[in-house]
Formats: sequence, C-alpha cells, structure tokens
Amino acid sequence: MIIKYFSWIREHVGKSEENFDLPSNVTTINELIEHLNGLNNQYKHAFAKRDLIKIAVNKKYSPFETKINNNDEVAFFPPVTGG
Amino acid sequence: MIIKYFSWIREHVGKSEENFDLPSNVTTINELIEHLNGLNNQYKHAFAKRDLIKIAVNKKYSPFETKINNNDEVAFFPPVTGG
Amino acid sequence: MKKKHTAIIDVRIQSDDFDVTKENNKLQNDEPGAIVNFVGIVRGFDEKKNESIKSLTLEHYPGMTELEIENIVNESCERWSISAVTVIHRIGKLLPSNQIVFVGVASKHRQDSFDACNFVMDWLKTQAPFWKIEDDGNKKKWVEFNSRDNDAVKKWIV
Amino acid sequence: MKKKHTAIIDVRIQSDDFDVTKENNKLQNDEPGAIVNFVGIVRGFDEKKNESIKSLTLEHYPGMTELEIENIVNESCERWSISAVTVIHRIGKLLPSNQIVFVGVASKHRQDSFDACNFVMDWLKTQAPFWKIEDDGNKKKWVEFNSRDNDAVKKWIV
Repeated sequence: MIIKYFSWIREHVGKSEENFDLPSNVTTINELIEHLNGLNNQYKHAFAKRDLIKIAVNKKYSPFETKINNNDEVAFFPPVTGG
Repeated sequence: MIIKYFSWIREHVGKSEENFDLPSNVTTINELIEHLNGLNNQYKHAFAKRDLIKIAVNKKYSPFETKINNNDEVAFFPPVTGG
Repeated sequence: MKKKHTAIIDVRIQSDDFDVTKENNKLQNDEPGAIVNFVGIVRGFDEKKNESIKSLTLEHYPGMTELEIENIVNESCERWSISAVTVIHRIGKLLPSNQIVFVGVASKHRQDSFDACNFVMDWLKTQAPFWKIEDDGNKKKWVEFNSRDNDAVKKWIV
Repeated sequence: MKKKHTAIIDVRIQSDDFDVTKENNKLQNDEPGAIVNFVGIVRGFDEKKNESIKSLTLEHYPGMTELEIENIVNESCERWSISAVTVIHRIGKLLPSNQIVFVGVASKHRQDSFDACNFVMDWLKTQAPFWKIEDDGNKKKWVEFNSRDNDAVKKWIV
C-alpha cells in the first residue's frame, strides 16, 4: 500500500510517502496506526494526538474504523488550513 | 421650485426639469400633483398611476403627504430598475 | 451599538467600463483577508417578455444616486466589519455582455464581505434612482420594476 | 429533486497568480446576469498570535484536492442555478498581499451566485486538503485549523 503524510505529520514521520506491505493481521486504519507506532518513535510522535489526525483512503475522507487492504492509498494529515 | 422628471414620467410630461413658482395654496406633494394635473393632459397622463410614482424631495425619498415649499427640489419617477 | 466607521468608500457613476482586477487592487486597504465582488452583466435576452435585447440605456438622478448609494454603503459599514467598499454603476448605452455594475467589499473575515456585498446590491436594486430602457431593435421599452427585488431586501430587515 | 447539471466547472491548483478580470471573462458562459467573486488575500499579520508574517507556504494533496473541490462545486450546482464556476487555489510560497484563492460563480440571478460562492468557500476551508506554514522571519509554524470555519459551514447543513 502507499501511505502519504502531510504537514507536521509528514515532518514527524520524516517522509512524505512510503510503499508499505500491509501485514495480514492489519485490517483497519486503527490497526495500521498501532502497527506503525510499534515500529519507531517518529510514528508514535506523529500519531500522538488522534483528534488532530484526518485520514483519507483512496483520496476520500475516512474514519479510523475503515477497512483497508494492500491496494489502498492511505493518507494521514492534520485538519486543513487552505483558502 | 425645481421639479425633475425621470424615465417614462419625463416622456409623458415632455421635459426633464422645470422651474416652477409654487402657488401659496399648494403645500404638499399631493396638492402639487393635483395642481399640475389641472394644467394639461400630459401631467394627468404622467401621474395617472399613483402606485407607480416615487417622489424625492431634496433628493430624499418622500411620501405623497410631504409638506413642500418654493425652495425645494421635487422629483417624480417610476420604481427604479438599475443594477 | 454602532461599529466604528473606518472603511474607505468609493462610489462612482460613470459611462466608462471598469476593470475588476484594478478595482480589487484599490480595495487592498488595511490588509483585508477577503474581497467579495459582485459584477452585473447586461443580458441579451429578456426572459419575462421572451424578447432579445439589442441594447439598453440607463438614466439616473445625478446627486440623489450618489446619496442613496452612500447611505446603503454606510449602513453596511455599521452592520459588518469592513475595510473598504467600492460601488461603480455605469450609465448611458450598454450592449449585451457589457458590465453594468460593480460592488467590491474588502474585510478581514470573509463572511463580512459576502454579507455586505449582498446587502449593498439588494438595496441598490430597490433604492438607487436608475432607470433602464431596452431596445430590441424595433422599439424601446422601459424596464419594469422586478418584485423579486422587493423580496430580496426582506432578508436584511430585522 | 436535483437540478440539471449544465454548469461549466474549472478547478485549478497552481503556483501562478491569477487575474480576476480574465477569470470573469471566462465565466461569461450562457449569458449570466451576475458574477460573484471571492478573492482571498495573504495577510501580513496573525492576529491570534500577534505576530507579523513574512511569507507562507502552501502544500496540498494532489489528486484529492481536486476531487474535494469538484465535489463541493458539484454540490453547489445541485443547490443553485449556476452557469459556470471557477476555483483557483495557489500553492507554494506566497507573500503578504498576494492573492491565494479565487472562487467565481456566474448565474442568471444574483442570489444564486452569492450563495454558491459563499458555500464553496466555506466548504473549501474545511474540506480541501491544503496546509499552510507561516514564516515570521525567525521560525516557521504550521497554521492551526480555525474553529470559525467549522461554524461557518453549519449554515449550509439543513
């Protein structure tokens, strides 16, 4: 799967995008975040404040409970500040 | 007094502006219209439809009952259609 | 309670066309974050009468027009926080697709500009002494007042 | 019941500046009587933080940004009678007084343009994936989401 990071989440994670092989036991966004948090402290730091994290699955806003699979594009970003 | 006419009221009256000596027995817009109606049919025609006549006294919207004197500028026009 | 009046107000009645980009540049007083423009355009077709229009000609009441528009703009400055307002209304002969009226409002926060621009246009339509005569190529007809415009101002009467 | 979709829709994400006069000319499809524009301007001062701003830089989510804005514009075309809509949002580095966003809506009747333009801006502020980082000359700070913007969209939820 492709995972994209934007704004300060990108800065915390240290990359804007990564190709990621989704483990078979990871089936939701919530589980993906838990999995990433286990990898290193950068992810932990990025995902620390859940209420400041927005999620898009295949470029559509999606909740933490969304089911995902290895073909999805997932993006994490803070609340938007354009306009 | 100066009387101004606009749009189709101007066309009916046949002039856009006139200098007019207000007779002493004419003290309101209503009386002025009655007085003008007595002068000729052009005024009568212009003032026939009261609900289509707007009045300004000294460039301010004013009702038919407004008191007027010989120093005033009075204007008659139909509902506005700008913009 | 009335707001402090510090808006820069510019009201112009002119036969010349206007350029929205230039007008917006002039509205950039006091660092606005938002500018809302209304531009009215002459249409080539009168739907009510099902007639095409070759041209229209606008007359107005010099002196009173400016006073009425300034009153409306002043009222908008009391209701909303605004940094600058420009109103331009053209007179004389205009052709379909020509610009006829411009209202530009600058403010810090966008909703003030949206509401004030809407307010100024609605009241201008019912209060500013302009009259249009339409020419369909054969005959000329004075445009009749549109009762929709009386309905439009009701939303501002509280 | 949904309105027929015949509006011409143009959504652009670009680093280049835009010219409102040119954009308005392009909006003159299907003889509109009314065009309403919103232009957002970069301010040189952050009132919340009481800090001056030297520049800001915008990043966005290519692909999703366009989808989100198109969804908002399509929704506006279903709610109001509109002939054309243009949305331009700039990205990259911008300086105070620079234009940052343009929403232009053309329609026959002015209230449709006012409401649709206001609607598109309100939803763009809460939904379109853009993020601003402000530079005050010493340090850079990501702009925080403004809760006013969540309040602003409430007026459209019926």
